Amino acid sequence: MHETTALTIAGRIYSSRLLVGTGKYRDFAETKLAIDASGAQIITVAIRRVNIGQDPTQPSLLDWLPPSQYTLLPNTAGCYNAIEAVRTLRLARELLDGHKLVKLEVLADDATLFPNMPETLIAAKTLVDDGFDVMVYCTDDPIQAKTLEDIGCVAVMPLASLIGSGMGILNPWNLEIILDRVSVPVLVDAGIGTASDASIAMELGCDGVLMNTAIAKARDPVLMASAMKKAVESGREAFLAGRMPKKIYQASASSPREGRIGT
Amino acid sequence: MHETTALTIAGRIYSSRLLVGTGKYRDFAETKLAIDASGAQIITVAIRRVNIGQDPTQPSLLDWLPPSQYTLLPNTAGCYNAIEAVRTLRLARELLDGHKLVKLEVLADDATLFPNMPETLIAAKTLVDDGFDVMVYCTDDPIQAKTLEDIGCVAVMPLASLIGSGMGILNPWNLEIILDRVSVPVLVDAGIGTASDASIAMELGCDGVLMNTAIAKARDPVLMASAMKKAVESGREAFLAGRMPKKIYQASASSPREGRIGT
Amino acid sequence: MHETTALTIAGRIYSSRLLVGTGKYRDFAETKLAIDASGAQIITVAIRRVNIGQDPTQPSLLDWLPPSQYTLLPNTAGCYNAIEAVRTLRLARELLDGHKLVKLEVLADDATLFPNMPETLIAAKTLVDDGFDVMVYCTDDPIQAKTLEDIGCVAVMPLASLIGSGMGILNPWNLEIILDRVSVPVLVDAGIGTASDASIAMELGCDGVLMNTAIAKARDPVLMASAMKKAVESGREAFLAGRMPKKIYQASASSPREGRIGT
Amino acid sequence: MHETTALTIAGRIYSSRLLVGTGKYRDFAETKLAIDASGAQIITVAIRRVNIGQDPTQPSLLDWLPPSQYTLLPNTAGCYNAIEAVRTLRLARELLDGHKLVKLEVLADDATLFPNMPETLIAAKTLVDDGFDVMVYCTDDPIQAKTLEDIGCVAVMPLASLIGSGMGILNPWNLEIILDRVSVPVLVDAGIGTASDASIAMELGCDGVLMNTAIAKARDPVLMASAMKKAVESGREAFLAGRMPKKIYQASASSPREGRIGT
Amino acid sequence: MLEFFMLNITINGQATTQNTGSCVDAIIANMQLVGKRYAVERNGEIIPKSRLSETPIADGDKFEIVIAVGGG
Amino acid sequence: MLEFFMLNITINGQATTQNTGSCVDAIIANMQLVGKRYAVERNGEIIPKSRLSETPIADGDKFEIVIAVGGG
Amino acid sequence: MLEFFMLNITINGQATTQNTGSCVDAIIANMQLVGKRYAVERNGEIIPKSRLSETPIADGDKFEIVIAVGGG
Amino acid sequence: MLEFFMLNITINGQATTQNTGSCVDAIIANMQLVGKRYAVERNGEIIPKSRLSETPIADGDKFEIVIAVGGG
Repeated sequence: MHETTALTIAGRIYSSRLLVGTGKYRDFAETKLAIDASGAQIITVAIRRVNIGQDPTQPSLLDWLPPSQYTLLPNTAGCYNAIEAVRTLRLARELLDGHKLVKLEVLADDATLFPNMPETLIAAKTLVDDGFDVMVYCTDDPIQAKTLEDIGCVAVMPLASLIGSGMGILNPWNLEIILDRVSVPVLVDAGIGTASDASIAMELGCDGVLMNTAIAKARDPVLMASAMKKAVESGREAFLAGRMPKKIYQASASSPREGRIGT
Repeated sequence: MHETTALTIAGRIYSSRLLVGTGKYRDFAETKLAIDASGAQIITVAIRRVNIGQDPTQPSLLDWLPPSQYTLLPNTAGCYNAIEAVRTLRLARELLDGHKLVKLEVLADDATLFPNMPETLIAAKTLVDDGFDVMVYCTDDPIQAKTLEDIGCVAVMPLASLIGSGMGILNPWNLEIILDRVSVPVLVDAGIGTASDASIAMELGCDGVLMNTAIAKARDPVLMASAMKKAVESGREAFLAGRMPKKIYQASASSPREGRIGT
Repeated sequence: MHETTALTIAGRIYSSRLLVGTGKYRDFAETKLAIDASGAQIITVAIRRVNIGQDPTQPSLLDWLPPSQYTLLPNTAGCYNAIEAVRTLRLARELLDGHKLVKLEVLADDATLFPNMPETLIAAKTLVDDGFDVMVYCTDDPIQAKTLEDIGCVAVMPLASLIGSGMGILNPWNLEIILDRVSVPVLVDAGIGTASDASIAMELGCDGVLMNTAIAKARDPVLMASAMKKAVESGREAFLAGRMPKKIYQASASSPREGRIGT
Repeated sequence: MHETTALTIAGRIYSSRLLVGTGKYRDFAETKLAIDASGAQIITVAIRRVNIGQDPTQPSLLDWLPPSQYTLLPNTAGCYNAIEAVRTLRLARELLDGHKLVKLEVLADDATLFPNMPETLIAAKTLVDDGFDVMVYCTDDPIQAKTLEDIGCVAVMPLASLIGSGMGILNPWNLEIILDRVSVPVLVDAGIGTASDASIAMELGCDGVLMNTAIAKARDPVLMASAMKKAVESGREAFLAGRMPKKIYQASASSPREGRIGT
Repeated sequence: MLEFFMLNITINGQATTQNTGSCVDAIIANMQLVGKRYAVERNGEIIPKSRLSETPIADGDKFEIVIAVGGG
Repeated sequence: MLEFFMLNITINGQATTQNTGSCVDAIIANMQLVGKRYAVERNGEIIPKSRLSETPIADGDKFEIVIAVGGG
Repeated sequence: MLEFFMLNITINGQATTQNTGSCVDAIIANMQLVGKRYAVERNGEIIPKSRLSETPIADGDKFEIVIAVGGG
Repeated sequence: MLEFFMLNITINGQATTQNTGSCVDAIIANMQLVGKRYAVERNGEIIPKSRLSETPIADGDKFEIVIAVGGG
């Protein structure tokens, strides 16, 4: 599955393997520019209460990023238990006229934003039974990642490192076990800090990468978005091209050893 | 210097920051395809004795890669002392009608292909005095890299790891000191194994990357060449875009903490 | 808690912070020699069916390692669900005359021996309610480690890497969060490969280390046991002594800069 | 050579493989306590001008650490060329009544304290010809390390990382090549930050470790000195014991798979 | 006595009032969300947009009215 | 007709027989475990050592008899 | 007596002969390198291509004749 | 005219004077280094301790007088 070139999620094919968030930007204009530079087709959005008294004449996020042009992926960021998460995504489905593809994340606490796995398993089961196509943020525990696939999630999205930390991939070995065990797409979600982090995720064989802060909080978000687009493509191509084997202390000349001039 | 976007070597501007070797390919056709996929403008060639009795009607490397289309960079691969290296590059200059841009590498032994720094310093001085534009393969010793700049080399090219090892960048900290000390272009030469290795080199602020085995010995050299092209561009853009700071165990939510639905 | 010098588990104080297993040795004599060289006071044992027909006159493990001299820690290695694990430890308690201190490990599969966290949580609850002092093998998920403490486990024991892999500590950052969150002793269990792995675990602030294969499968198990004893002590002392800060590219001379001879 | 258990330098046998500096301590009393806790037999000292007007009745370093009890190793810290270094060590020899064992370090600049290798090679030759037993601080360049052995140095001492940086071993691969190439003792000098750094150096097969800042600038220098003593012994024993092989994603149970209770 | 004819409700956690007899679409109109993308939950149950105009507001109703915002 | 007076039981997964009327301690004696460290489970329930001699074996009983072995 | 009129030389490490009186360009012709990219060193000194036809071969000359090949 | 009878010398980079006719051991005595570990270099040449008392100081001499101090 992870060998195929096109990314297929819930039966729909995407040419871009980079998914991006829409938070933390200076304004909607920058958000739009960065997202377009990233080439992302799937973009995450959060669901929040209307602020009573906010100016309704102001354009909204979806005016800038219409569902007609992007696959919106409503998430449950900020939900700390299964019930909140399920309520939030049911509201998202109503808001997006029956849209089924969602990102489930049940967080454990504010300090780490680490996944709460027991609640995540409960919410995933409820949402799948309710007809959602669930992409799920989870730890890099290969066993529970497999359980989420068995529950019927359409993609598992282990964290590379803490949300917003930019620490990169802290445990590639667990990701490799997940890739070995899970058949649905595996996307690295959270923790990417710079372009090479995304390349490394793809070189491991991941099917895609989801990020927000690494782009939004770069000094130049639009340029970083372009860097991330190339990084994901580059890492994918390197994975498919099959890297040379590492040779530990066995150098081999790149030029022929014969025919050197005599002395 | 390392901040500018265009790569300038010996007064000439190059749009590609990826330099590639022409060794270890299946045949000249694959060499040509891979080099074109890499977008490289500067390609290294070795200088070797004509094999007496070889079929002179066969096309040669330069028939496939004419100096009119590529900047050829003759190297001294296989030379183990300053005298051999200087002789080899003088022959190269005659062969290429007075071409001045060369890659100096003086190797210490077959097993490591590690640079022989004392001989490298001697050869660099001789070649610079003789009017060559010298790009020099060296260790990641920041002090001797600076000495090579002071001698008049037009670029210093520290190894990331042993030639042909594909081990990637073993000591990024030394590279950072070199980048801090040296004003001429700093290119990582040798040791790149996969795309992310090249991205990381560029993210450190290197001005370019030179590789051969990582492309030629990939399962699919042409696809890997494309991956490397994107990796170098991606790493450069990420360097210029300015990555987000790493936050150790201080996660920050990508979605607003306010306005979550009540319970 | 992690700052105190003595290791206290379930109210009992241990001078050694190294716990060792008794599996994989050539014979009981080697087991005994290695354990004594390690200085371990707590040693794990497995519970297995008597082989009908085995020679009952042969000495058994407990003849070599009597409960009078060691704190035996029966484990549930080989159990793949909560029910098996609980049954096994109840048999262990009967076998050891009411001994309460046990090691719970519920494995997910043979290939990874990774913890099955949902089953582990169930078994932990059952055993704590049944009066056991439960030391629990778990993933490095800080949230579920905290849950295990809340359930009433007397120690949490996250894996450094897969059992028997010798890969060392793959994700020290998660361990640091666990150490920050959990008040009961945190011991690294599984994955230690050599002495420095154990030192690093202790330098992170872990309260102890549990290992088996790293000693039993070293070329010289008894010498490695001595190395591990010193490694754990060394790492603990370094943690308590407070290491110097890392200085990135700011060398400072170890000798006074004044008074050097003139030239 | 690196396999033998006793450390022999210039024909003299030392039971301790930890060498320590005497700089950066609060006072001579702390220096003495830390050095004795480290078990070091060889201790480095610097050579400096007498401060005219300093109180000659005050005890000096050598009153606290008499040559009768320690092997003093005069160094050339602060020397930036071969001439200064040679002069300094000749003065040291006179000061220590003909003492031949010295530590040569020729530094490149204040900011990095990186070795100046060309000057180091010159000074080493001069000192060996002059009858000194030269232990030499150098880069991790395996070729020049071998050259220093060929010149006649009695030990080569590559830096792990910058002096006083505490960054640990940045490039273990180069150290492994040095250990493979060089027959005289190889000691890691400079860059050790905590106990596990020293263990790792010894596990690589190094013959010893020299440090100063890691002990002197720990919060509790005397306790850290004890940690370092155990770390060096632990790492050496682990090296000699022969670590288990790393198994990537092939866990093997530490408990027998047979005889588990039935269900 | 005006409040006698008013319904006390909560919208997004804030107490407010509505005229008796009005339906949920009145709230949407007040908030000027007509034609925008939003979703409405009443007392924990979602009310489809198609039903807003036929769903009378009851005293004590708790509404959550949400939109999509930027998020990771 | 001997088997007529025998009880068919299972010990550690293996079928065997015991004389009618014997108690569990007889199994321990047969296995020469007297004086050693072991534990006995019958049909999923642990029988304390102190009760083995007063616990009659019933036809079809399933026993698990375990000892401690080397383990990590 | 033919060899009496021949010059013994070395090309790329291999001993060979040339007619007396011939110039270095003859070697290039024999090797069919005319029109190709090559360089010639005689006894350690490079001979510019422009001079090959005016440079007579001497007995015992050592030639290095090189081309560009694939290399890293 | 006193300085007429004095020698101008440099010790560890500092200018000072000594009486004519005195030997190097006088400097050691002045510095109260007698019995301590030190070494003396004059004009770049080491003077063995055994020779200090027989080595007269000359006008313009440059001395380096060193001891061992803490160092890494």
